[in-house]
Amino acid sequence: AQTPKMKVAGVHASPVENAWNSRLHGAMQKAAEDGLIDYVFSEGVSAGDYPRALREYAEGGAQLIVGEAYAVEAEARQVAADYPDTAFLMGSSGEPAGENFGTFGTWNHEAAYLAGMLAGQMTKTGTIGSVGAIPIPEVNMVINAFRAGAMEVKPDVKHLVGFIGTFFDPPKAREAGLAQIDAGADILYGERIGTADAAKDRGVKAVGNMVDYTPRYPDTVFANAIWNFDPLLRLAMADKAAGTPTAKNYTPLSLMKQGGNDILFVDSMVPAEALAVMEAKRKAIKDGSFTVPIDTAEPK
Amino acid sequence: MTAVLDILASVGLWAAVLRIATPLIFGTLGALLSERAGVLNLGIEGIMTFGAMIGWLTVYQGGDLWLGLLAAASGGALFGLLHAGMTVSLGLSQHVTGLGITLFASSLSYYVFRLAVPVAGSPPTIEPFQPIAIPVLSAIPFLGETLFRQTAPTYLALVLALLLAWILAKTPLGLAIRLTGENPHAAEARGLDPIRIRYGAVVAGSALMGLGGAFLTLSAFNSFFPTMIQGRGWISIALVVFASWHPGRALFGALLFALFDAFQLRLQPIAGGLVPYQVFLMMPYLLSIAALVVVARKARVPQALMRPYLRGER
Amino acid sequence: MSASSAPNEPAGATPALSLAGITKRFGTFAANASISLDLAKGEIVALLGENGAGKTTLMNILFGHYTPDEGSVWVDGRRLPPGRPKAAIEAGIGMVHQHFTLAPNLTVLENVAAGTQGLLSPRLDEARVRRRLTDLSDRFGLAIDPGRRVGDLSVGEQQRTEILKALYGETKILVLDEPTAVLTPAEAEGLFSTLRRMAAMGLSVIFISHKLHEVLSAADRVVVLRGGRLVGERRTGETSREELAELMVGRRVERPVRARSAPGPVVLEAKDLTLLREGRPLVRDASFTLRAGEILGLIGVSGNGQSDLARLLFGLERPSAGTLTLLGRDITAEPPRARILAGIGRIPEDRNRDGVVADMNLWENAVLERIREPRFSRLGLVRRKAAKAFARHVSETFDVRGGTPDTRIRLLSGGNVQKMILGRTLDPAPAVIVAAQPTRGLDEGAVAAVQAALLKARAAGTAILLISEDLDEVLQLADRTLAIHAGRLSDPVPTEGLDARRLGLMIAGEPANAGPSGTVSA
Amino acid sequence: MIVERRASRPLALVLLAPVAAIAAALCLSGILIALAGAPVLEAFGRIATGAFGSRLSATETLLRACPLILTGLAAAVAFRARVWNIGGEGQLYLGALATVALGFSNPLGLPGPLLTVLLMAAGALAGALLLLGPLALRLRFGVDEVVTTLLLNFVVLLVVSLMVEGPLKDPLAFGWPRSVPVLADATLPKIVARSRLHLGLLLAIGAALLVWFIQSRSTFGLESRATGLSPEGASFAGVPLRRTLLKVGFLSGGLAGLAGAIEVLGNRLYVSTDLSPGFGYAGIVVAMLAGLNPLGAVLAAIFAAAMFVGSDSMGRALGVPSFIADVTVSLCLLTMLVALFFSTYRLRRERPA
Ligand SMILES: Nc1ncnc2c1ncn2[C@@H]1O[C@H](COP(=O)(O)OP(=O)(O)OP(=O)(O)O)[C@@H](O)[C@H]1O
Ligand SMILES: Nc1ncnc2c1ncn2[C@@H]1O[C@H](COP(=O)(O)OP(=O)(O)OP(=O)(O)O)[C@@H](O)[C@H]1O
Ligand SMILES: [Mg+2]
Ligand SMILES: [Mg+2]
Repeated sequence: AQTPKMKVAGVHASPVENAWNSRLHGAMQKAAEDGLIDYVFSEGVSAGDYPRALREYAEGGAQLIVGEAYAVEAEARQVAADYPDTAFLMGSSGEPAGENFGTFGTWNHEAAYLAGMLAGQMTKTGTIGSVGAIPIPEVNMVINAFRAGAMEVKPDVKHLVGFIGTFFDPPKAREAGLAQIDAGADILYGERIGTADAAKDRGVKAVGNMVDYTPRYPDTVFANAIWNFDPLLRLAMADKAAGTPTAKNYTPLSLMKQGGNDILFVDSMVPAEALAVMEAKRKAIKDGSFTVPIDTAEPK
Repeated sequence: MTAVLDILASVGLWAAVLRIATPLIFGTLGALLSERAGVLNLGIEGIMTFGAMIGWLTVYQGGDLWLGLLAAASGGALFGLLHAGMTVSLGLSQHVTGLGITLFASSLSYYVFRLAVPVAGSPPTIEPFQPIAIPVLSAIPFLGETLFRQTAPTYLALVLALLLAWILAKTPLGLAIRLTGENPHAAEARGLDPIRIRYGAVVAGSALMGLGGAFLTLSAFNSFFPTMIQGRGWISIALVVFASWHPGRALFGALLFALFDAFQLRLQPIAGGLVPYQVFLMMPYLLSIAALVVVARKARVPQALMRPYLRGER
Repeated sequence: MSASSAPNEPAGATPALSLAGITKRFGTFAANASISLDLAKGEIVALLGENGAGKTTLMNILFGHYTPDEGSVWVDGRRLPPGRPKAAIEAGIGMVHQHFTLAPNLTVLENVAAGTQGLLSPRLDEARVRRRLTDLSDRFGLAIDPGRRVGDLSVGEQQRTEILKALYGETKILVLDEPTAVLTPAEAEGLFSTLRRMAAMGLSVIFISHKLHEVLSAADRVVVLRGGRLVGERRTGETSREELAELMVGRRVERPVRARSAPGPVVLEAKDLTLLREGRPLVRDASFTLRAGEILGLIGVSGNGQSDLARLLFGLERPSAGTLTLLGRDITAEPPRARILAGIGRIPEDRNRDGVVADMNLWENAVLERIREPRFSRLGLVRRKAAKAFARHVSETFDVRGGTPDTRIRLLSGGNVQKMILGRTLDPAPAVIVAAQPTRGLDEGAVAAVQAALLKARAAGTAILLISEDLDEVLQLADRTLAIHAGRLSDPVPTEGLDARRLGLMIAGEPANAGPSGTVSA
Repeated sequence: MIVERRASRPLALVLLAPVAAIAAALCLSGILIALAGAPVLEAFGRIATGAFGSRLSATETLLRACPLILTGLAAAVAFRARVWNIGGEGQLYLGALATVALGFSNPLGLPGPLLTVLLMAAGALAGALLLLGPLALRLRFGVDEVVTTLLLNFVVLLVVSLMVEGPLKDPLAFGWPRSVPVLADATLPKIVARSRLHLGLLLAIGAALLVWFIQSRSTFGLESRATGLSPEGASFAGVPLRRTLLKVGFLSGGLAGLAGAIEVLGNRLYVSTDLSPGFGYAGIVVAMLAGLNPLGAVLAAIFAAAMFVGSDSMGRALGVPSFIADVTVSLCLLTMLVALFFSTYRLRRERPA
C-alpha cells in the first residue's frame, strides 16, 4: 500500500520568481512530482501577513511548512509553538526553537569561492565586481567568499561591491553592474538577478548565483554558484516522517559535501588551466581538507 | 575628487542616465499631458505596472516587440478611460480615484501575469529591444556613444518629449489643452469641448504611462515581475511639478533624476557610502516640494487642476 | 423695430436670430418657460429682468452652453444643433459672458486664438490672429496688446478682450451679458456708442442690463423676462421707465418708506481706511461716521471698492492703514467674531457664498458666527437645544419658510436664506448693521420684508450702512448717501432732494453738489 | 449626457448604493476567479469563512482592521475639512519610527503602562507634525497638499530605511534591515488568547467614538465641517480658517501616526520598511467607503480587512493567485465611489431637441 503523501506548504515572502524562493519552490515542486508530497504555497506574503499564512496552513493540516523567518523571527517561533504538530523549516539567521522549529541558512559560499577562483584567473583588467541586494549575512557571506576565492589565485585583484538596496529590482542590479563595468570590472558576480544583463550588454562575463543562469545568458554566464534546497527538504521530510524532532539547524545540508551547493560552469568558456586549479580546490572542499571561511561582515 | 570627475566624464554614466530616465520621461510626459488638461492622474504607478505586464506578455506570447509597446499603450489608455470616466464625466475626486486605479491596475497586473505564466524557477524572458547605433551620429566621440546607442523606445521617448513640447506650445490642439486646464468654461466658450479634451489628454497620457512601464520589461530588462515599477510613477508625478508643467523641463528633470541615480550607483563602489544612498533617493522628492513652493507663488499650476468640470453646472 | 437705427426690412424677412419656444428646467424649476424671440439684422435688443429671471440661462441656450428641454434656436433661417457652442460660433454668434471666461495665465492672443483654428493643424497661425486683432481694434476702437497676460489686465481691458473674442469670428450676432456691470456710466456710454456703430454695419446685438436708462438709450427694442417667462416686448421709443419697472417685477412697486427721525450719537467711525492688495489700492483713505438711528447709503459701480470696504468692516480683511472705532472702542484689528460681540451685525453681499454654508443645516447656519458664545456652547461642546431653539425663533420672527431647523440651507430659496441671515443678525439688535446688497436678487415680497426690517432696526436706534447698487432703494431708505469711485468715498449728502440722475453723477466720481441742480450740501 | 444633483436622496437609494457596489465588485472579481479555474460560489464562501469562519480568521481580520480604522479616521477627518491628506502612509511610518526611537530603552525607568501611553502620544505627535508641514505650505504659499503629502510618503520611507540600516539598526537582526524592538514592558497586551489581536483594536474603536463625538458635538467639529463645506462661508462666520485647518491637520496626522505607534506596540514591535502594506493609502479607501463618517470608518475598515484576509485565505485554499485579495479590495473602492456618486447625482440624457 502507498503511504499517504505528506502535506507540505510553502510560504514565500517574495514572488516565486525570486531566485532564492525559486530554489525552495522548485525543490518542493519536484518532491510533489515524485509523488512524495502534496504541495501548496502562497507568494508575495508581506511580513504583516506572514504569521497568518503560517497559521492558516498549520490549521489546514500541513505537516511541514517551509518558508523564511528573516523578517518575522519572533512571530514565526510563536506560531510554531502554537502548532506543535506541524514541522517548520524556515530560512533564518537565528537558532532552531522548541520542538518543531527548524532553521537553515543559505550556504553556497563554497561554490561562490570556487567561482571567485575562476574569475580571478580569467579577469584581464584585474578588476571584478559583485552586485548584492542589501548587506545581510547571507549576502555578505557569498560575496566575501567570491572575493576570497579570487584573491587566492590573484592576490592583487580589485573587487568592487555594489548594493541595490532591495531584494528584487533587476533593472537596478543591471545599472549597478554597468557602473562596475565602467569602473573597470570585466567579470561580475551577480548575487542578484539583473547583474548578468549588464555583462551581456557590454560583452563581459558574469557569474550567476543560486540558480543556473547560463541558459538565460549563454555566452555571458560561465559559472554559477548553485544552491540546492533538495537535501534540506528531503532530510526535513524524513525527520518529520520518522517522528524525529525537527527543531534543528539544517544548514550543514547546504554544504558542498552534502550536495547542498556546487559550482556549475560552462567548459568551453573557461580556460583549462584555470579549471584545473579550481577543480583541485573543489575536491579539497568535498573531502574536507579545505574549509571555505565564513565571513558575514559587510564587504567594502 | 578625481574619482567623481572620472565618473562624470565616463560614457557609461551618461548612457545610463538616458536609460534610467526613459521610463520616467514617458511617465512624466503622460502625467504632464493629463495635468495640463486639468486632471491629476495618480493611477500612474498602477498604469505603468500594467503596461509593463501587458507589453511583456504580448511579446512572450509571440508578439512583436512593437506590438508589445502597442499593447502597453492600449492597456494604459484603457485605464485612462476608466480614470477619465470617473473623474471627467462624473467629477469624482481625482486623487482618490487615481489611488484606487493604482491599487487596481497593479494587483490586476500581478494576477493576470500569474494566471498567464505558469510559475517558473526564474522569471521567463523575452528577447528585448537591442541598442541601435544610429549611423554616423553614433560615431561622434562621447555624444555618439551615449546619445546614439540606445534602444528604440529611448529614442521614442526623446522624440515624444519634443513632440509634446511642440504640441503644447505651438499648435491649436496644445492651446486647447492648456486652456482647458486653466479654465474649462473658457474653453467651452470658444467652442471647444473640455470634456472631450480632458478625455483625450487623460487617455493619451495614460497610454504614455503604459509605454513607460513597458520600457522596463521590453528594453531595460526582459522579464516582468511584481513591484517592478518601484515608485517610478510617483517620481514622475513629482517631476511634473518640478518641471512646472513644461515638457522640456520635464525631460531635463527626468535626466537630472536619472543622473542622481546613475551617479549614486557608480559612487557606491568607490565611496562606499559616505552619504547613505537614501539621501540621494530623497532628492527628487524634496526638490519637487521645493519647486512647488516656488511655482505656487508664480501661479504656474494649471488653474483648473483637480477641478471637475460638469457641463451645465455653474 | 425702431426706425432710428435699424434698417428697414421687408415684412416677413428671415430674422437674423430666432429663439422658438425655449424651455429650460433645472430639476423641477423652470428657468425659462416657452420663450420666443426674434432679432433682426442690425437691431439692438435689450433683455431686461430681475436677478434670476432667466436672462443668462436664455443666452446660454442661445450660445449652446445649455441644451434646452424644449424649443430651438435659428440663425438666418437655419436651425442650430442644441448644446453646441461650436455650432453657434460657426453660425456667427459671439458672446460676452456675465462672468468672464478667460484664462488668466494665458496671453490675450492665446485666449482669443483658442478654438479658432483646426485642432489638427500642425501649427497655430499667430500672425493670422494678430492681423485679425489689429483689424478689429481699428474698426471698433478696441486696442489691446495681444502679448499681455490676461491676469495682468484691468477689468476694463479684460472686458475688451472678451469683446474681441466674441467678435473674432465672422460674427453677425453679438450677445453681451451685463456688459456694463463693471463699467462707470461714462465707460458704459462709450461701449454703447461702439455697439451702435457695429449695428450700423449690420451686426445684431442682444445685451442684458438691469439699468433702465441704459436700456432706453441704447436699445431699439426691450424684451422683459420675469420668472422665466417673456412678459413684455416694447420699442424703446414707446415705453417708459415706469412701465418697464412694472413689467419687470410684475406689479406696482410699493415699498416701505422711511419716517423722519433724528439721528443719535456717532456709533461707528471709519478714519482713513486703506486697503492694498498686491500693491494696488482697493480702498483709499475712506472716512465716514455712522449715527445711531440712521441709514447711510453707499452707492457705486461694482468693482469700485464697495465690496472691499464691506470686507474691511466685516473684519474679513485688515486695513493697510486707518482705524475703525465702534462706540469709542478701536476695533480695527478685531476679527469677525469679536466685532459681532462688540455689536456689528453683518449682511454679506453674496449670501450663498459668504452668508451661509449651503450644505449645513438651518440651525447650524443660524449660530455658526456666534458658536463660541456661551449662549450656544459650553466647554467646547455645542448646546444643540439652545441652538435649535434660536433657529426656530429666528424662523418664526422673520417668517423664514421652507424648512425646519434641521433642513439643509441649500434647499431654501434665496429670499428665505436672506431672511434667516437678517434674523440671526437682528437677534438681539446690534448697534450697527453693515448690509451689503441686502435685497439683490430677491422677489418683491422678500425685498419689502428685508427693507421693513432694516427700517425697524433704524427706528430702534441701530445705525445702518446700506451698500447697494439699486439707486431707488438708496433713495428710499437712506438718510444720507455717499458714493465710492475708484476706492475713494465722496462726501455724504442728505438723500432728501436727490434723484437718480444725481446719484449717477456721484457714482461716476463727480461731486454731487457740482451738478446744475446742486443745492444740497453735506 | 449631463450630471445633475438629485433633488432628494431617497433612503432606499442611500442604503442600496453600497450594497450594489459590493455586489458589482464581487461580480467582477468573480470573473477573475473563474478565469483561474476556481469555483466562484465556493470562492465567495471561502472569502466569508476566511474572514470570519474561525477564531484565527476573525482575530486576524480585526488585527488588520486596527491600523485601517485609524488611517481611515485620519483620512475622514481631513477630507471632511477638505484637507487632502494623502500622506497617511508616511505619517504612519513616522509615528512608528518615533515610537521605536523613544521606546527601545527606558532611561527614566517609567512604569510600563505610562511608557505605552507616552509612546503612543509620541507616535501621534510625529504623525501630526509631518502633516503640519504640507499644511503650512498650503496656508503660506498656496501649495496644494495632495502632491506634497504624497511625496513625503516616499521621503519618510527612505528616512525609515536610513534609520533601520543606520542608527536604529537591530544588531541582533543579523544584518536584516529593521529596527531594534520596543521594550517588552511597553507593548500592548493581547486581548484574545493564542491570537495576535491586541488592545490596539479597542483603542482604535475608542478613537473612532471620540472623533465622532468631536465632529458631531463640539464647536471645533462644527467649525471644521463648515470650513470643509465652504471656506468662504466659514470665514465670514468668523471661523479662524488657518487655525481650524491646522487643528484638523494635527488631528488627522496624529491619528495616522497613532496607527503606526499602535502597529508597533501591539503587533510588530519593531519598524522596518515593510511595516505597512499600504495602510495609509487603504485608509483613504476606508474613509471613502465610510462616507467620511467616523463610526462608519470602523465598519469600513473591518470590511476592507475582511475582504483582504478572506480573499487571501480563499486564494490559498483554492489555488487562486493571492493577488486576488488586492484586486477585490480595489474593485470595491472603485465601485463604491461610483455608487456614492449615483446616490447624490444622476445622469440625465440631454433631450435632442
Ligand atoms: N446650472 C444651473 N443649475 C441650477 N440652477 C440654475 C443654473 N443656472 C441658472 N440656474 C437658476 O436659474 C435661474 C435663472 O438664472 P439666470 O442666471 O438665468 O438669471 P439671470 O436672469 O441671468 O440673473 P442675474 O441678473 O442675476 O444674472 C436662477 O434661479 C438660477 O439659480
Ligand atoms: N439631533 C440630535 N441627535 C441626537 N441627540 C441629540 C440631538 N440633539 C440633542 N441631542 C441629545 O439631547 C440631549 C440634550 O441636548 P443638548 O445637549 O443639546 O442640550 P442643551 O440645550 O445643550 O442643554 P444644556 O443647556 O444643558 O447644555 C443630549 O444628550 C444630546 O446629545
Ligand atoms: Mg445673469
Ligand atoms: Mg448641552
